[in-house]
Amino acid sequence: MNVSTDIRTEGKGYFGTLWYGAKSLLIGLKVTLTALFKPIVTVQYPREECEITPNYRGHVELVYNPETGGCDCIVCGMCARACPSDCIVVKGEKKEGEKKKSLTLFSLDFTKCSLCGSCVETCPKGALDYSQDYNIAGFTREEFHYDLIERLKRRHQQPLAAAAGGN
Amino acid sequence: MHPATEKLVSDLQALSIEARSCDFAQRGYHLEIDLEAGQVRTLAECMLKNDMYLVFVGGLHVQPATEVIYQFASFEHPCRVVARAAVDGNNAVPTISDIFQGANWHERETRDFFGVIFTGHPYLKPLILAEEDADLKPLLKSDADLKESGAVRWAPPEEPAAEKKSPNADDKKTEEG
Amino acid sequence: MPAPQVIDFVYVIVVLAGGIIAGFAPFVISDIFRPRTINRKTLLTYECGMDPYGSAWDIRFGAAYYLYALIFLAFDVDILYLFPVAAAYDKVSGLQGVLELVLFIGILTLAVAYVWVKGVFTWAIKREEI
Amino acid sequence: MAYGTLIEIFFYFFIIMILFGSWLAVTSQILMKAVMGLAMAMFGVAGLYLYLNSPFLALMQILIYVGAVCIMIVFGIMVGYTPKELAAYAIEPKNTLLSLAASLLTLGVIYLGLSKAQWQPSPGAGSGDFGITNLGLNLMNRYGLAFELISVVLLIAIIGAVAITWNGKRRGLSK
Amino acid sequence: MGDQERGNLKVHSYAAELKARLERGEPGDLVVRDPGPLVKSKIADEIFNICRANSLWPMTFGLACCAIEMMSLGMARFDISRFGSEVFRPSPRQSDLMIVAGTVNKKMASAVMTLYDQMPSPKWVIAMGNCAISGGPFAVGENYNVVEGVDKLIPVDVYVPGCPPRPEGLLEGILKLQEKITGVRHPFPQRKISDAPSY
Amino acid sequence: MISLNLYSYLAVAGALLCLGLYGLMQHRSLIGMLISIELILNGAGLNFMAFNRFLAPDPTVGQIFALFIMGLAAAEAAIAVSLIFAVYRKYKTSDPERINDLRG
Amino acid sequence: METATVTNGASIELEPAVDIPSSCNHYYLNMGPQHPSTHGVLRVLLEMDGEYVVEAQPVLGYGHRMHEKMAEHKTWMAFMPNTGRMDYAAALPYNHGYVSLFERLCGIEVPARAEYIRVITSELNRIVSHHLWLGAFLLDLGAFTPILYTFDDREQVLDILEDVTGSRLTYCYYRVGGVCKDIDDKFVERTRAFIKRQRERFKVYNELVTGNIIFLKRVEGVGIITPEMARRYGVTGPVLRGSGIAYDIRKAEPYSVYDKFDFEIPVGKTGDSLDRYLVRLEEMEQSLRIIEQALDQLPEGPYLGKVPKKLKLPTGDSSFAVEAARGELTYYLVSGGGDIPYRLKIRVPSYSNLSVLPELGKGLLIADLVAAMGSLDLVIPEIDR
Amino acid sequence: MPPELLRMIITAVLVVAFVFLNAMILGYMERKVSAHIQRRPGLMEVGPHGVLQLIVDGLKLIGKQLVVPEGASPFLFRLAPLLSFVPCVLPFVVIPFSRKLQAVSMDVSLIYILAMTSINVIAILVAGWASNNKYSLFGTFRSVAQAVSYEIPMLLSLLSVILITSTFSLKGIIEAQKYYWFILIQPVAFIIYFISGLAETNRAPFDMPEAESELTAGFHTEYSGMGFSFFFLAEYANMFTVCSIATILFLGGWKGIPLPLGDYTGIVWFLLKVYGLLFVMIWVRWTYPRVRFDQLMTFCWKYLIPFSLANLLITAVVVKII
Ligand code: SF4
Ligand code: SF4
Ligand code: SF4
Repeated sequence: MNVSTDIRTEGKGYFGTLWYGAKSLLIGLKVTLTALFKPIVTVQYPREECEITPNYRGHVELVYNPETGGCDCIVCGMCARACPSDCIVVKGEKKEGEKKKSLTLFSLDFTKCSLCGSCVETCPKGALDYSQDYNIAGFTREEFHYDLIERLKRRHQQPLAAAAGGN
Repeated sequence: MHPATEKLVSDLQALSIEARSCDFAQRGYHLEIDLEAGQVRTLAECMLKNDMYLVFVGGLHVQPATEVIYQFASFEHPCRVVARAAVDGNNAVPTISDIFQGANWHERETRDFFGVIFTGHPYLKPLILAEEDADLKPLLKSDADLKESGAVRWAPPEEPAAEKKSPNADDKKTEEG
Repeated sequence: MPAPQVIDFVYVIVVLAGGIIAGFAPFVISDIFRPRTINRKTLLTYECGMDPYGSAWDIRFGAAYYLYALIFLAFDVDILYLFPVAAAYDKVSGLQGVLELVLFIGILTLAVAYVWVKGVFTWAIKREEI
Repeated sequence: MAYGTLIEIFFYFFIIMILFGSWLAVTSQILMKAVMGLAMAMFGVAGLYLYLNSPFLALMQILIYVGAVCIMIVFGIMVGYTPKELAAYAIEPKNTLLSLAASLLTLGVIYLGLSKAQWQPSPGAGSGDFGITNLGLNLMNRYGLAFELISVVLLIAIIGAVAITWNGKRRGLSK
Repeated sequence: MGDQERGNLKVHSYAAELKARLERGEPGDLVVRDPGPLVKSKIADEIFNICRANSLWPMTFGLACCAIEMMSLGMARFDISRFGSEVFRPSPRQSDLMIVAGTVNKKMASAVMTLYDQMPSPKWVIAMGNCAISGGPFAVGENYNVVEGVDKLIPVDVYVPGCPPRPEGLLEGILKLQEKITGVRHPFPQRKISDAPSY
Repeated sequence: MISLNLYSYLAVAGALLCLGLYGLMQHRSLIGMLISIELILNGAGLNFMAFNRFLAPDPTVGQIFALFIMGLAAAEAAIAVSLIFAVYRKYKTSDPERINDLRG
Repeated sequence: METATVTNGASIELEPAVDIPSSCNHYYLNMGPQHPSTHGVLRVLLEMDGEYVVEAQPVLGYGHRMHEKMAEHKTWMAFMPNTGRMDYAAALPYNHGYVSLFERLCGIEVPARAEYIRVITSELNRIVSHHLWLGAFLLDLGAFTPILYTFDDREQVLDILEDVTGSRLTYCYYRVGGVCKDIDDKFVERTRAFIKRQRERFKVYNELVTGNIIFLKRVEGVGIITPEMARRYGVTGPVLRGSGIAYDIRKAEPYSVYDKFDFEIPVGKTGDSLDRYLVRLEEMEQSLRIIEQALDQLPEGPYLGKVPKKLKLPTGDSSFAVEAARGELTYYLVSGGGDIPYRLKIRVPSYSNLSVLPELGKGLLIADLVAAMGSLDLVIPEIDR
Repeated sequence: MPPELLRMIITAVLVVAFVFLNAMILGYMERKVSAHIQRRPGLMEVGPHGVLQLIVDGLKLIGKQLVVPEGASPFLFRLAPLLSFVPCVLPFVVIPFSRKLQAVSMDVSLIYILAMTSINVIAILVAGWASNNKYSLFGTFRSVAQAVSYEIPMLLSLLSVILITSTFSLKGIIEAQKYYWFILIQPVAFIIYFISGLAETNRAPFDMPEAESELTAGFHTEYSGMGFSFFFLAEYANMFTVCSIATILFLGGWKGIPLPLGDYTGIVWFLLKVYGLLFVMIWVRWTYPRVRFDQLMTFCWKYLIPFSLANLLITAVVVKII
């Protein structure tokens, strides 16, 4: 399919070009003038929140499990191994009388993350998910070295405290 | 095989370059060529004559000698050619940048990454790397990682399934072109 | 006693003085309050983040620009002569005025025509030999 | 009268402008500054034209000299010189003295001439119509030929300048 | 002039300086000379700071993927111009804000430093995206070329993480910077969101 | 009222002429010479205008002369600069002395 | 004011960095790495003669991010994010080629639905990329408004894509054996709505840009790439098609399910910037057609096939070419067994498209050089890798 | 102090204030109009609907460091912004905002305005040369070649009006449009004048010297802080001057539907017309791509000048016949 159409100006002649040019310029002006009176398309961010799709990939976050009141992580370390940029450090210890290891440290260095999703996909327990934080900014880079357990706790202060009390 | 490809193979034959045809579904190219460093320019000229274009020039660090990989393809008919040329004793191959101008940058880049010298290249200065890093050669493998050139080739057709259980192993036939 | 138009221009000069003051005042205020940090390359001529090659004063631009200025110079002066004529145009006798003006503009047009034919206005998209 | 003094002050101002400007123009090593000096002197002269009852000429002076001739000269500088070359044009003292002497001599001669001459204002001088309309009428009627001639002169200037400068082949003309 | 002849054009760079800075891990002595303003006045400073915060002109300076999101911020959907910052100046001389949007590698580093130096003070830097903050996905063991964080080269005021951050993130960064300059955060009362914009 | 005195104008015109002469000898670049010539021409224009104002019965003559001087100055500048340009292109220098060397 | 060390205004003492003989009219000019029209970090060293470019020598590497090196140290999944970051304007075709390469090498079957999803999203991404190019190209030509219009349209697609992939730009959506998330009816619906809207927008583009005399005069006959030149440089994509060679990997070596669709390859005649512009506009229309057909034919089924947990690569090499937004993208992988590639060579389209520049730019006016460069649609970090 | 002197000083203050005010209004207008053309709100957050933005910008520029690069010519470098700004103030003295609102009425007002605006070219030359920056120098060359070329069709189109009115006094020209505006009998001259005006003020699509995509910021690449803002003030002042000449010559100046106190309130119509034209300038800028430099010159010499010469000739003949 050939795209070269008759729009080329070559060979239109002195007055032909003038006529064609003047016409095209006026048409252009018409386009912008109509746009001038159309409504704006801006989402004025700090004043209006835009809807972020639930599938948005923010930094990873531990998933809250309302049943246990904590997270499902079994400290298998799969996520940390799958991460291409080594952003995840997971540590756990085996407490007395428990079958599974319990999570003591889950730190995420978000400044290296590429949001690839490996960690979320490899987690056997589905303990990780993306957060919806789309508007973060800070004064130091350390602000983005997240302690995910802490964040989880803060998000669900009450239940976790209760769960801790029950133990 | 497309008639134009056949002509190319016979043209190459005439220049005593042997092209083996490969299974496209698995390898993604139709012809495979192994070269001496000295034959590179002959090949390139023949390719230009047969209306092929240069896809890329790249390096491959293997033992015993670094290989330079050329890929050619055609605009008109499905034909993709991969040619490998091991560098000579001086770590050099002749340039083809005067035949395919597009090779100019590819060769400079290969020099950057592997330190291969393209003799006759008009301006073999660092392209991608900074001038200070001219001797970095980042893509050279460490000794531990370095492999024999045979270890990165498709295994010969006689013993396909024996070595590795590749699902498509039975398709993998290489014919002598 | 100065002529009346001089008084008009005294206005102009007073406004000029006002303009100069208005021009200097922000600079002075700015001089007092602005920071004056010098980093290593702050004073380097900007050239897209690289160190410039040579001084811009060593460049000689091509004839093209210069030719435009040149044609303009003569042309401009020519047109300026028309100013008094235009101001008196309603007072000169009909045929003579038209004739003189047509002649004058005709000569002007000749200049444009000459330069046009010479090809000064035609820039090649691509210069073949450099 | 207050204006009278003000206007006198401006007169001095213009003269200083002329002198300083032309001094800058002739002594400055940096041609760009010399042109600035020239422009300044032109402004001063334009100011004096005002005092000579001709605002039109004053404005023409600015339009032609500042708006056209100075620009032309700047182009000439940019086209013809580099600072390195200008460095070679350092003024030699001998030369300076010589030119100084010559110009002082001229000044002396002029002074002598001025002091000798006795000019009598002709009756009605300075009282006629200095306006632009009168000028235009004269330009059309009495000096009609000169008016046409100057356009021919300028035409020749354009043609000559283009012929000297323009080298069509160098630009690879497409037509 | 052929390629060979160009060979003797020395490409000037901050090579040694860069190496030193990278080894130090922080910008260090950037300032050669800083006499300070003639008159130091707190009130004037405060007034100027309010003005500066509300008129941050960024430099057109995109490095990689994040630059596209930076562009998006200037476009109709997000519209940075509401804060008076849409004046992307092509020359560092006229800009107040350098948004390092993307990966800085060693070759680029000297240009980044030069451009920063050439901005007249007061000047600010936003490191946008993980690459600019810490090298991001490229801060890996075999890294031979990427500078792990632009704060090793020039002082950074605000960090906006993400790969790439959404434009809102960068907007938030600019608001944070305003907060840093003026010391207070301007409240933005939430408006009821209008229905999805009609096209 | 020195602004109403013919001699003050003549003196300025004379000064312009002298400075122009001085510059003409002083400057060793063609452009510099051109600048000086412009100064001299201006002095002449000023002279014409002054005489026109104070001596001539017809107020337009001097103005027209001054106008023509401007026109001639412009034409002269145009030609001079194009000569400089041509000289430069031919000899790659605009120094009048060096041009002599080259010719000789 | 801060005074410079040279105080009297003359730079007589200033020694230029390069000694250009004063008899030479030429001078050197850096265009980039920070320059509005080099789209990021390209630096072009120009040797100029007045307004004319004598020689334009691109200096690469200001965006070099070691992708090839990283590929040799990572498993396929760990390298996946990098593919999306090479060509950030159209990341999905890059993902596409990359996963297909492994599928080809290891002989992995991909469910039909996954292939369709890939085609739909890839084509959407191609449109996004062309939007971006169109805006940036016109910005280079000095028109500011079109880029806002195209970005407005772009945001529509980004919304659709973000909904399914989770990110706006650097997608990491495909997986070996399929895609990582299924599309739903909402996606189909929104995409259809977008197609309708986009078709209307073409009219606006044509009125505002294509017909505009200034635009036409700026691009007509500028930066002509002849077919012969295209072959010597290995130019690809819309740039190649603008020169009149109807070569499109989607037709020439149909991968995925592209052979099931009816679409055409637009080609130009003269190979100037205008042709490249028109080719890209038409390509957007063709992409819309592909998406329409794919949505109609979209089969049911799984979106991710059966894949071994750890991909074991056979020894040998394999090559996979896809048509990325800017042209032919070839991955060439050499494997020595194991799960980490021995060497991955990525042949990116802009690389060869840019390599024409020294020849293209010879003797051009600087404004034309900018126009020609804009019409090549360069993404510099892709070139530098 | 004599009352005349007081009047002079008041004039000076008013004129200078108006120049600053005009720059603010135009800057705001430009940013708002462009925003809405692009379907975004534009300035919003600094003051209600961002009205304070331009003040804030101005103050910020005052508080910004001024860098005089090494290798530049310090004196000329600092002179240029002033040289550009100061003459821009002067034309306002003679602009008749309404019948009675005119500071000075000369019979050569039009020439006076032309002379004052022609000084701007020198300022650009000095700025570009003094910066010792290649991009600046480049921008300067283009800008000057463009400004001088477009001055010719501008003068020619003005002359065709002068041939009709036979006066250079702006008041006289307005009074001459008693029954109809001159745009009706001189449409070609008006279009040519407007196009040349766009080019003279370096507005897009003729914004060669500031062609961002080619020359970064053109002749003011090296200017920071106040230096830069003076160029902008000058640009906006020049735009106003050009549009007010167009209004006076072609659109009947202060004339409009009579208002009470017509001798003074004519300013409403005058400003409406001027800002209407300025709106068109802004509108045009945000619609078109930039023309290439040589096309710009070619357009001037091959289209505008022949057309305006023809227009002038026809006018000359027709005026005599009628
Ligand atoms: S998303 Fe990817 S890069 Fe980020 S933490 Fe998870 S695995 Fe690591
Ligand atoms: S993969 Fe899942 S379960 Fe295992 S450590 Fe990570 S989060 Fe915990
Ligand atoms: S942070 Fe991510 S998106 Fe931004 S430049 Fe780096 S890789 Fe690209």
